[in-house]
Amino acid sequence: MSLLWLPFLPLAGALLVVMAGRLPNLREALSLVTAAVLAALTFSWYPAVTAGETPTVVLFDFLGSAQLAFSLEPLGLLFASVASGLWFVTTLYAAGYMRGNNEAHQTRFFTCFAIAICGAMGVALADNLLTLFLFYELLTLSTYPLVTHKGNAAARRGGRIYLGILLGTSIGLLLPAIVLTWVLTGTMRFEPGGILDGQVSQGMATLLYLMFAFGVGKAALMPFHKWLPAAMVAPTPVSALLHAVAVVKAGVFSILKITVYIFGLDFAAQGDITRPVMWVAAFTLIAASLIALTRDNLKERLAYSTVSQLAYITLGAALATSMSVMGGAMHILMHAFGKITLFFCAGAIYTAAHKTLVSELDGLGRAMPFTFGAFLIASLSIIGLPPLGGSWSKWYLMLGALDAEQAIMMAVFMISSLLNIAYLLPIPARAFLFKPPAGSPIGLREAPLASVVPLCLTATGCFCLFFLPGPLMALLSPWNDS
Amino acid sequence: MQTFLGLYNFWVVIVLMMIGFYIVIAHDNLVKKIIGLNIFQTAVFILYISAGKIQGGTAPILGEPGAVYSHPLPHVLILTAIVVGVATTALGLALIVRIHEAYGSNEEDDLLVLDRREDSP
Amino acid sequence: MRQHTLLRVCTRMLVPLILIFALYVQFHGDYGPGGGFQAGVIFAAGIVLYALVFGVEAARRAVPATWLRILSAGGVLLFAGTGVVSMLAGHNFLDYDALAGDPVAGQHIGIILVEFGVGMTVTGVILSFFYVFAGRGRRD
Amino acid sequence: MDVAAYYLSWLLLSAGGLLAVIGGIGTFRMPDLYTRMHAASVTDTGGMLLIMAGLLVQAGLSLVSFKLLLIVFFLLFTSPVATHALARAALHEGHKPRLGPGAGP
Amino acid sequence: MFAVAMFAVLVTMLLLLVRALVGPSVYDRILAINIFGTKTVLFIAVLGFLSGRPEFLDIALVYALINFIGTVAVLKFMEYGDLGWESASDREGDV
Amino acid sequence: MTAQLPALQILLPMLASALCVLLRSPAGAWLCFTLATWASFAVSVLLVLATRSGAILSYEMGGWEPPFGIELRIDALNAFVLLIVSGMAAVMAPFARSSVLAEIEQTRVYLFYALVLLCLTGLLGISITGDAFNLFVFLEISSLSSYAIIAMGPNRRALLAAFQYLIMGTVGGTFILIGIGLMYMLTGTLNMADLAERLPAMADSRTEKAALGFIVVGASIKLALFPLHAWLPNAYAYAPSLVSALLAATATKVAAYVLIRFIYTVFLPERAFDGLMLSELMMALAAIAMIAGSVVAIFQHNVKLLLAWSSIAQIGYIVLGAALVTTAGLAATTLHLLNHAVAKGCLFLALGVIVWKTGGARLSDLAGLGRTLPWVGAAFVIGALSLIGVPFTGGFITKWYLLVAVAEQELWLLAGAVVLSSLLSIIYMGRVIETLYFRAPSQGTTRSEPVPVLMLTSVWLLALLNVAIGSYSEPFAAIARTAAGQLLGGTP
Amino acid sequence: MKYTASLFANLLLVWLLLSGHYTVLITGLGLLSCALVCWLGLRMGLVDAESQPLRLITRLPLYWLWLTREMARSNLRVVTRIIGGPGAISPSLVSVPVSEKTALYQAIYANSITLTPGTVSVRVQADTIDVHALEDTAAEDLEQGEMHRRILQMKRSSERGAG
Ligand code: NA
Ligand code: NA
Repeated sequence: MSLLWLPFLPLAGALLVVMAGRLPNLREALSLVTAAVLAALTFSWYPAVTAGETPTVVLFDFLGSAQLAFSLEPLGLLFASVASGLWFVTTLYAAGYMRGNNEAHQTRFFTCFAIAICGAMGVALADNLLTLFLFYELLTLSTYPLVTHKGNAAARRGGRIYLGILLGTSIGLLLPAIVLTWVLTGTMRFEPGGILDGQVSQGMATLLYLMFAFGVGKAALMPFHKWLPAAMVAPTPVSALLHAVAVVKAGVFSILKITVYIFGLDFAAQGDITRPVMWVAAFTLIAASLIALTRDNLKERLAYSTVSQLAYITLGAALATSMSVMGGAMHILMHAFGKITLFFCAGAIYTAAHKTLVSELDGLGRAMPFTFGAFLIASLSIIGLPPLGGSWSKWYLMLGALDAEQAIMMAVFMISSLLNIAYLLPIPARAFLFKPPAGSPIGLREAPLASVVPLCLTATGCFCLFFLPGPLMALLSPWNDS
Repeated sequence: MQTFLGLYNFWVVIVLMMIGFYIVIAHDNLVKKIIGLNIFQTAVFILYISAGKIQGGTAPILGEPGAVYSHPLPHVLILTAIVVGVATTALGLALIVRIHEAYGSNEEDDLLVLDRREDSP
Repeated sequence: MRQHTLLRVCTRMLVPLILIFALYVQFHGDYGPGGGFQAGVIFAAGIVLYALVFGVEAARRAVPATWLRILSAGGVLLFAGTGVVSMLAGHNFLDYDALAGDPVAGQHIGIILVEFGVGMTVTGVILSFFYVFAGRGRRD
Repeated sequence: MDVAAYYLSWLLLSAGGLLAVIGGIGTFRMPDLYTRMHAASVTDTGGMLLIMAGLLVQAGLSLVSFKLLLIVFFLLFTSPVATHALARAALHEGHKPRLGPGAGP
Repeated sequence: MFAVAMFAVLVTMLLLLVRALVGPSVYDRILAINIFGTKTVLFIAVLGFLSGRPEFLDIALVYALINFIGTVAVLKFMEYGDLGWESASDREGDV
Repeated sequence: MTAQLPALQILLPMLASALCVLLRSPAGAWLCFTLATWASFAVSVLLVLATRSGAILSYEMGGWEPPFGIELRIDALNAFVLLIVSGMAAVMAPFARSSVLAEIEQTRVYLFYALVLLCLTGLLGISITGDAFNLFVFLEISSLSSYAIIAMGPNRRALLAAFQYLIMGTVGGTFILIGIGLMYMLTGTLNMADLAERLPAMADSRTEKAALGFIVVGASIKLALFPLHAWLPNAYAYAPSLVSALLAATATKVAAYVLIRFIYTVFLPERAFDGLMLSELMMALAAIAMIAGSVVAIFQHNVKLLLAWSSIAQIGYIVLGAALVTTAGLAATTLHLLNHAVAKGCLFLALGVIVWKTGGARLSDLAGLGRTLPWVGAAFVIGALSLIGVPFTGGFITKWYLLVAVAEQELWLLAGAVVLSSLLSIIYMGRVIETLYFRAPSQGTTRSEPVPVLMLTSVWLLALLNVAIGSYSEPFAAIARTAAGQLLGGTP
Repeated sequence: MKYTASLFANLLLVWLLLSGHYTVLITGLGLLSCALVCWLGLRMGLVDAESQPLRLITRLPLYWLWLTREMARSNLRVVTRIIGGPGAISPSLVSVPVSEKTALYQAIYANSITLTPGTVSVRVQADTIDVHALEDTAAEDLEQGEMHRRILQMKRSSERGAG
């Protein structure tokens, strides 16, 4: 099978969804089948990539000598797997959620969702900066209708911030950074070892790195993080897409990829090239966690948690050691599973109990044991406690900090983990340990099966990831020094 | 004599252009603007005439049978430019007539006030 | 100005002379400066004089506005059509050599046709403009 | 003959030029519109005719002289009409002439 | 020879131009411009002879024509405010 | 017949214009317009194919001396501009059918089409001629007819807008005429290739500079380069929809072509940019135009005005590339001629449909139309994305080339201006799109009939063209590079 | 028909005198042009006794001769007044009676008055012409009716020729 199937299968899926728009069952079935096939196709590349191959396809010359081209390397395969695998789960969940809440414009929803996956796959497989940028923007635009799905004033405002920040940073910083790279080096390809080494001065490299890091607005480095909480107005499956499946992951993945294949770890580690971004990431990490503590709205708290977790990955990239990069890459996967579970839970809570505030959840755990159980597992994974997947990535990140001799960053990771505990654990704790407030409706039950099954699946995933690091290590072996 | 003429023409051109341009800019009355425009264009015709003078070249009217149609170049240029100018003036006046019908005024200030009044309610 | 005896008498005598002069200029374009454009202006001027003295309505009766439309468009067609004919004959646009076996005669016919086209158009356009202008004050 | 024609046309042209200039001056010497018309008409009749006659003598009997005659004919035909129309319009609009002997400024 | 006549005509034209600028009434200006026009006709004719190009006579004739029509048009416009007006039988009994 | 293509390019619309007047029926005139524009598009395609590899076609009109004896001279740049002009007209022809009937008085429809065709004749003539004076004549033909068709706009403001345009346009045209006259005084020729050969030999470089100055100012007025832009917004905003779209897509492009042609082909860049700070001045004005135009656009309530102001900003991009005096810059400018034409054309046409439907182009008239007219709304969004410069639209392609060209010269401030202008365009286009989709429809009277398929065809052709160019721009980019090479290589 | 033929002949004469190129093509075009103008003239109602005064034309030269003499005299008179200054003039407005009511002859009379410097016809009415004169003497000359008499004479003789 050609590599081209990966980015363009979702597009075909989108087309099928549009055509089946009148028949909801068929529409969702098509969505699911496409997602399943895509995931299977993606996994099928695992052996080749693990064996060290880099399959490449050139579509055509896009801008003069710059090409629209795809290639599959380990980081890309990891991200592609996350996106395609979770697309399936999210589609399953969305089918239940959208019907359960009688949402309008369901066809549009599934169509845009599929296009967004196309964007994510394109980002994952991009062979050069230009291709990455093209699909990055496609991802932005296709998710805008999802963010503004409800169409009311709040959705409009959220959409405005979403589009404003993401387009603004990408056109204002990312594109100029790409142009600059092209002008300075004459290439835009992602090459092992990077392309900038020896071509640019350290000062220019520092500037470029800053431009890339902030230009990738999807990575939500402060102060360009506002779009993420603003996008909370969207339906829960969309939040899952944004926070776990595609959008933010595309952002941090881009930073990782740029660090590894444009700057090259050796070059990036020289001098102070990544230092400013490191500090910004560290600040974001702590600040977002602190803000999350103060938020009572469940989804908002989760959003700030995401900002903070993304900063882990960015920080991993900025540390520019093999360990930290591996940790960052793993965290893409681990956080994806954790966060998607949390959002599914939030959605399930909303569907079943119509609760959105943390303070309203007292005692709900008894009525919804599966949901809150999953919530607890996912929280622990994100905090980084064994025996859950999240512990691996945090471990490697800390090793990376140690490798880079950045003791302060080490401390930052630790403090942040404590803060994670402080804003995440109280939620399941209140649900299970506190008494329900007087006068609360009796007979509350779990959300419909279509909602509960996916969240159980992903929570199980968090668990399994801890015990199955082998394949992951094999995939990331280029950075596996230990 | 020729350089003198040339110089003279040059200054006349400059002065006429200034006057014309001033009228176009300074006057609110649309008709006066058109008049200013005409003066402005006349300056150019004079420039072209002096161009012809400097070149001194007026081609013969009746050439060899093979090249029957040969013009003294600058004259044709001036004529064409004048035609363009007349056409512009005619169109401008036609517009003024229609503006007067639609607004009841030829003063640009009045027209802008009327437009703004239309916007405000 | 119908009651303007002098103008009326003078105009009645002048107009045919002006028109024939216009046609003279039209068809002698290749022997002197002038040709279609001047001829068109003069021809139109003759009719404008008539309209000034006897009224635009009278002029419209004698030379209806429809004619002007046909005149101006037909002129362009004649002008461009002559060029197209020379193109069809394999020569460049407006290369009159194509119009007759003998190049000189070809040029001659070509110039006459093209100048006539120009004259028609100029007359038509000027008169159309005059009709529009002159008719306006009274209509509304 | 040629010499005679030369001097004749010289004389005619000079006289015509003189009349034209005097007429032009007259438009400044005369006190009001109507009297200025009289002065102007000197340039339009005498001046014009003499200059054209001078040119006619130069041209001899040819196409050119016919065209000159055509111009003369045309001017003689139209200029009184234009002057009359002007005077008529002025009077009609209430432009009063100054009358009486020595009606100076 | 022609130069003298041309010079005289030019001087006359200049005088008329000044009169046209001075006015004082509109009719003075129209008068001056009309006569200026006929002098232009003379000027073109003489110029044609001077430069040995009698084809200028055609231009002179055209100019005379335009001058006349222009004067008539201006007067008509002054009198009636537009050019299309036809019958003044109710306004003035000329005949 | 291929040898006759250059002449046909101008003749077709000219003959069709005359035919329109003769036919007089609205349907006949439209048919005439459509066939003529399609045919002339076909001609320009053939011309592009003939010149894209760097060949230069020359066509001498038989037996005539200048200014009627014109040399038509076509290189890659000419052919490309011809393609843009005739292509835009051809694409818009289906749209014209209903739009014109709705906006123009029945009895004047034939006249309208005739004038539009005349305007096209002028624009094509400007682009194809190799004679400087002839260029002026065509310029005035197109200008005069565009004043007239703008004045035919439905609102009485069209009259004043057309008048103001007439005043400015005539001043601009006259400046160009002065410049041409000065060059003629110096060299005694009007043929642009000849001029290019003879001007360098002229000792009197002051007159040459004056000529250059007059032509640059004149062309900048016609181009509406800041600060000579005042005529443009109203002229585009109050014209009939078809005219707004057509002029926005073609007229400014042709004016830019005039500027480039004179600077690069006639005066030759190394002389033109020597001493007058012309390059720096143009860059500065372009940068101001990009930002000021966008900022003003943000505050407009009439969407046509908004688009017109955005045009002023986009003109900044075009001039910026031309001012860089590099192959990359010129190629970017050449490409932007196309991409802006396609994007603006799409936007104005989509807006034209909305005007047809609701009778107005104010923001409030657009409220909620994204839902009721989904196809129109989607096309508008595509056009807007292209204007912003989002990937897979033509706008991205030019933004890329322009940024690369600016970065190559290390003009970081200008790069900043380009980026800032893009960001501002997100704001003003975002406003419109939000209104289209998220505002409750106003209670105004709208037409009940469905939008005619022909109108939608035009709109979507342009929308798809935006995406097509954005996805695969290489053929056009290749032409643009050839054109830039010819301009800089000094091949006149 | 008579007048149309006359107009055609006149036009052709003018054409031939102007043309100077007597080829078949040009002369043929001339004939066509004359026909075209005649046709237009008919449409405009320009072809009748007034615009084609067939008999009068033969009598005109004699009158012009006299008129030329009058013009010369009056030119000199006005020139002396211009040189003499405004003090020497005495403008007056007089009504000159006209016994002839045909427009053509009224026009000839009024134009003749205007052509002689020193007098300008300012209004033509049914049976009078108002004249502005530079001097009393000019007005008196006019009132004596020499010019009027000659025009009448010309008319009568042309009518006799017709009858
Ligand atoms: Na960022
Ligand atoms: Na323009």
